[in-house]
Amino acid sequence: MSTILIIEQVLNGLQSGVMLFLMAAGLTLIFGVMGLINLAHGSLYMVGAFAAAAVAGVTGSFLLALLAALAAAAAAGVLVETLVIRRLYAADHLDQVLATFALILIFSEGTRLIFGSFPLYLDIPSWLSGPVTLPGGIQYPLYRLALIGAGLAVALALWVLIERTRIGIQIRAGENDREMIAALGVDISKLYTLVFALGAALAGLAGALVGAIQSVQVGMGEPVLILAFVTIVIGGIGSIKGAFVGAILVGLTQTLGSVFLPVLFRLFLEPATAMSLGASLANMAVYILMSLVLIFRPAGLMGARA
Amino acid sequence: MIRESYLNAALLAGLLAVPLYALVVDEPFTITLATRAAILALAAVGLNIALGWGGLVSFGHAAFFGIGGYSMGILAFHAQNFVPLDLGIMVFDGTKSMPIIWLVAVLASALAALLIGLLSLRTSGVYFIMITLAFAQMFYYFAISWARYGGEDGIPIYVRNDFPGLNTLVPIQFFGICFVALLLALWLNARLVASPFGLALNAARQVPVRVQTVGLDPTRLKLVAFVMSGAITGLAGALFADLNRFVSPSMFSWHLSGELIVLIILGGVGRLMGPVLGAVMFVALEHWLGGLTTHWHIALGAILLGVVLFARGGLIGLLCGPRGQT
Amino acid sequence: MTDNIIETRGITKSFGSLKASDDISIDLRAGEIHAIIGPNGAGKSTLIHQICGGLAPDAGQVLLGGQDVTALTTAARARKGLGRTFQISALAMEDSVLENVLLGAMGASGRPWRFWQAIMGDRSLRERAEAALERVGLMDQRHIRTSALSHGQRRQLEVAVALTLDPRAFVMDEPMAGLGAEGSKNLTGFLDGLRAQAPILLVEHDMDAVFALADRISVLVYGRIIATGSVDEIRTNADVREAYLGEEA
Amino acid sequence: MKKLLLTTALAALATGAQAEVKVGMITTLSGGGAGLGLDVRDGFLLALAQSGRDDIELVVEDDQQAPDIAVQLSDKMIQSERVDVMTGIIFSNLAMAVIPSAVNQGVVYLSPNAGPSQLAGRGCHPNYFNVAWQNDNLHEAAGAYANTAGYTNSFILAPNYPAGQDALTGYKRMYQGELAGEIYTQLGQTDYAAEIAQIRASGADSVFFFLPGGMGISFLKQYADSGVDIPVVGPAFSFDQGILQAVGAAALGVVNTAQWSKDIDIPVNQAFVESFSAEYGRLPSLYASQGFDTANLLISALEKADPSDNDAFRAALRDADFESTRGAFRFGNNQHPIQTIYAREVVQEGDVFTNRIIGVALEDHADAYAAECQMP
Repeated sequence: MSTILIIEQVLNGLQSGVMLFLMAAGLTLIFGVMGLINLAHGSLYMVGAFAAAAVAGVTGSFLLALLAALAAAAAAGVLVETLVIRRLYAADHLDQVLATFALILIFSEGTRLIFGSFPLYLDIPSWLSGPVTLPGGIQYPLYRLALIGAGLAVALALWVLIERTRIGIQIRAGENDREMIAALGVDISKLYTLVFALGAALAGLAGALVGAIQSVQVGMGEPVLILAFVTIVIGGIGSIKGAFVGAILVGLTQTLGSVFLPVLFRLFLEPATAMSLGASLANMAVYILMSLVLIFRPAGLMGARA
Repeated sequence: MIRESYLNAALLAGLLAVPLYALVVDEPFTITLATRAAILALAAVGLNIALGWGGLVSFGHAAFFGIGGYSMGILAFHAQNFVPLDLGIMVFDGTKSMPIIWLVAVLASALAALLIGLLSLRTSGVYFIMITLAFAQMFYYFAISWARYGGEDGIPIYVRNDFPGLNTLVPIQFFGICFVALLLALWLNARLVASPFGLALNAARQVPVRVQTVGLDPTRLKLVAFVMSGAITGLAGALFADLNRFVSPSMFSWHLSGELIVLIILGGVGRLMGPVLGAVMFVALEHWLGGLTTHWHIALGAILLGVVLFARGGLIGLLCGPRGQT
Repeated sequence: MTDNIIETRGITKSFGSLKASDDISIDLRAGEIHAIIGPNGAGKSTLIHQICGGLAPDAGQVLLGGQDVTALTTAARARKGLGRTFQISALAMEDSVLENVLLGAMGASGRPWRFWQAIMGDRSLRERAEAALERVGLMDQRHIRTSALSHGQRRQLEVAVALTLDPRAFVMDEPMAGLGAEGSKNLTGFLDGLRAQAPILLVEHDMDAVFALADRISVLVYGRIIATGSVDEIRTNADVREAYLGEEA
Repeated sequence: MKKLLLTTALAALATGAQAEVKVGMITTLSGGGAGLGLDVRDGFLLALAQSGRDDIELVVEDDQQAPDIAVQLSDKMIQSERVDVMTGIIFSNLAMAVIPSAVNQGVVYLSPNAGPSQLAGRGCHPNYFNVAWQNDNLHEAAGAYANTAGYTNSFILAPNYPAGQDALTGYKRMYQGELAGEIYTQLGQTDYAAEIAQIRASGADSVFFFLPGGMGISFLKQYADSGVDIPVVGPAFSFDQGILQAVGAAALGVVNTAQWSKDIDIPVNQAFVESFSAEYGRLPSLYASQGFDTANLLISALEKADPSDNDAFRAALRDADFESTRGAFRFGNNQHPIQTIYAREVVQEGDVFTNRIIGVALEDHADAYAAECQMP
């Protein structure tokens, strides 16, 4: 296995990691500030992808499609927050799990009702398509590089937002002490809606960005949702930094596990068994990673509260 | 407000009467539906011990349901195909006998619950929810790629397994088996709640620190509850597999874990008959709404939302008042 | 070797740069009430947590009846005879009053692993639980849901649960908190008689109660014990007046 | 759907005729695989409508692609609806959950899509007929095509589940060259960057993949964007009418194997394509053709015998005396098709992506398991 291939796989892991971060950041923010477990976060991802595909289909513009994804997901977020979610902040986790599970059912079936059962078309814009040659002679798709760039840019923007702005102060206050926000004279319910919309928009953006290289279909958010949960649990729930570290870890584990585990097993098993066993273990790798993290650090890598 | 004990009696009587009526009017499918409700109720009774009394929100009980199912699938697979099961230390022909299958299912899922519980109980809250989910996902992916037992395709069992003295292929007889299993589990549950252990467990859920200061270890209490819970859900898995004469990785899916939680909340958390009412409602809705429109998930979602937002404590809470009132 | 029921030796605990316990050595002797007072944030709760378990000191030891229990869990210390009450009631609110004391009785019996027998049918547990209720005067309320009790009754129930354990020593965290004048007076009288059964380590803000009850008082300020002595000694101690009463005034 | 049912029922009432044959269709109408089920159902309904018969009552149910729901529906069909014939299942794992038990209870099952190997070999059954293909067929054809195209170093990949393992086995059964690599991916995987990088590094001269549904869409989009230009071969599933529009230009030029194509130039097929497009406003897919053929096979048998006469009815089905949209069609001893499988190429017609036949991959091909079947 050549160095070039390994570098390329690391890039791939990084790319899926930063996209996962977009999902995980919203999820962890919503939990950190409002204490809410939002299973419907994957539905917002799906909403973003469908909005992007619909707008790209009409206008042909990828940028407009991304804007539409952000807007649609944020709007869906605001709608859901005001109608349902805000009644759940005081409820226990059990009620939150059930209510947002119900929202998944409604979102999925509703999307099917509107868009039908066939996958939609969303493609990479021509100005981002095709491979580029990186130093060292690595051929790598430009779009995936753009995804890495976009993901890191969003991470940076989030950091600035939270550490350097007035809203960020309020959000951090919300994570630590609810009474303090009230003392700061902040309208709590507005802040909560804003945070939820922000998380939703990030999920929608991820859905649109990833939708261009995947299949835009009903149910596309569920596998990502579970991975995003694994991510924030590994990172420590409520911590944006943890979400970032967790996302990169999960992305790398998944990508590198699926490539190298079969190779590893081939050293001491016959090829067919090695391939099958390696593939199964690669499927389980992130869950094993998460269990190990929790067994040794029950509040995640960067979790403050137990 | 209705007395909870009256409601409980009416529910059980109803669950028994519907299939008997169906038998009279020759509607065997209704019996099948009632059997399904009884088995799902049994699985949820198991989960309710951990969730309702132990306060352990397990989002991975599909693991035990699936282990129960695969216990049945693997044993019956070897028996029906006449391929001995080589365990390394001993060779076993497999079996088509339900009692043996149940024993294996209960022991295997209890063992799994012990291991998962030991590790998961180091965490709490959301972390516990997620780590149990992670363990169930591991089983799911393992089952999918376990080629020997059909992987994603699962294991079809051509003829339902045997129970001494009964013809299990007759729907009403198989319903009887499942109904009795449910009654036994409910009885066990009722005794458990009134026992010293039940009192301690119930307190461990509400105020773990108090339980510690009287010299008990809440984590150990919860672990024991988790093991019992897993064992009962495992038994339900074995029965479910026999109802369908089929086992597949979907028994391990996170949707199933979610559905079991839904059943309990729908009926009422920590109520003896909550899982039964929830399962009956769920199966009825699935059948009735599913017959009306293919988009019935929207309606189901709306109903669940309604329960969470407006009927805290589930249907039993709505009918009989909040939990713990005597 | 010692007749100290509870003893701490040089307990130290820091949270970041904050020293919550700074080399604390105190003891509780048979038959006495030893009160610990100090301003808010002085580290009283931190000290109690380390004595009862749940918080491990960075350095130092906790001894119970002369035996080092620093490494033991809360539950193990309880089994060794530590009876604790909480500042904020830690009761199973959904359960009845009787069930709460039964929990204590069962903990004392050390036999929770019975899954089949009804706890209400266990005569010896029930007698022990009802005796405790009788002593604190909650017998008539025994079938009421705990959440329906008044604040004062919950404090009484806290004490009753500790009584069921028949402990070698009580550790009470602000038992008077939130009680009215009448309630405080009643509880003061009750605790006064209790010291004959087992000594009490009492953390309390209510100075009237402290001065009425305590055989000895230790003053905790910024994680340090600045003085230990009889009521009169503490009243007249210059350091205490400056550091503690001065700040309060 | 309900409306159509109602009209058939009303028609039956109007002529005073009792519905004589009851057909139960369990298929996937919701979830990720719904497109396939819809096509099978619509193809089937079209054939029923064209036959003009009003004595066939069709009950359709959605299995949600969940095995336990499929089993429950099957119990309902048999116990409550008391159907004579069942059909409709799309996915092999659901087929294995339902079919063995249904045929053992005396119901005739006509499979419009799934053909698991267990039911083709030792597990064959006189009540079970497959009107589509045995699962390995299209993969075998892809292997055969790779030989004719002169490929000698293939990179092959499929999801890590039984159908995926069968796919690779099927390809290797016919393919005679070397393997540059062999990978099992995760079921439901959406990102194939890692696999594509391995393909790029492998030095292969061709890529064979079996990734049904959304997995194929994702793979093809990412493959086209990666700049790897090694030719791709696959079974028709990832290039069918239903999903080609979602793949877009990324699929252009890819060769895939199928027993049917809309450009098979026989009158019955041209009429089918035309009437399907007119009725539903979309081009028919492979699945639609299979649904259509299944219904026509059923109707041809009903012309000859009544389902209550089980032996005669089954014999009539075995004759396969109907005009298939794919041309010549007959059953082997295991009641699976013996048929020609074509190589097709993805092309663009106007703004619609579709397939065009470029050659025959396997002529009159039977499956590899027929010999194990005990039926004569």
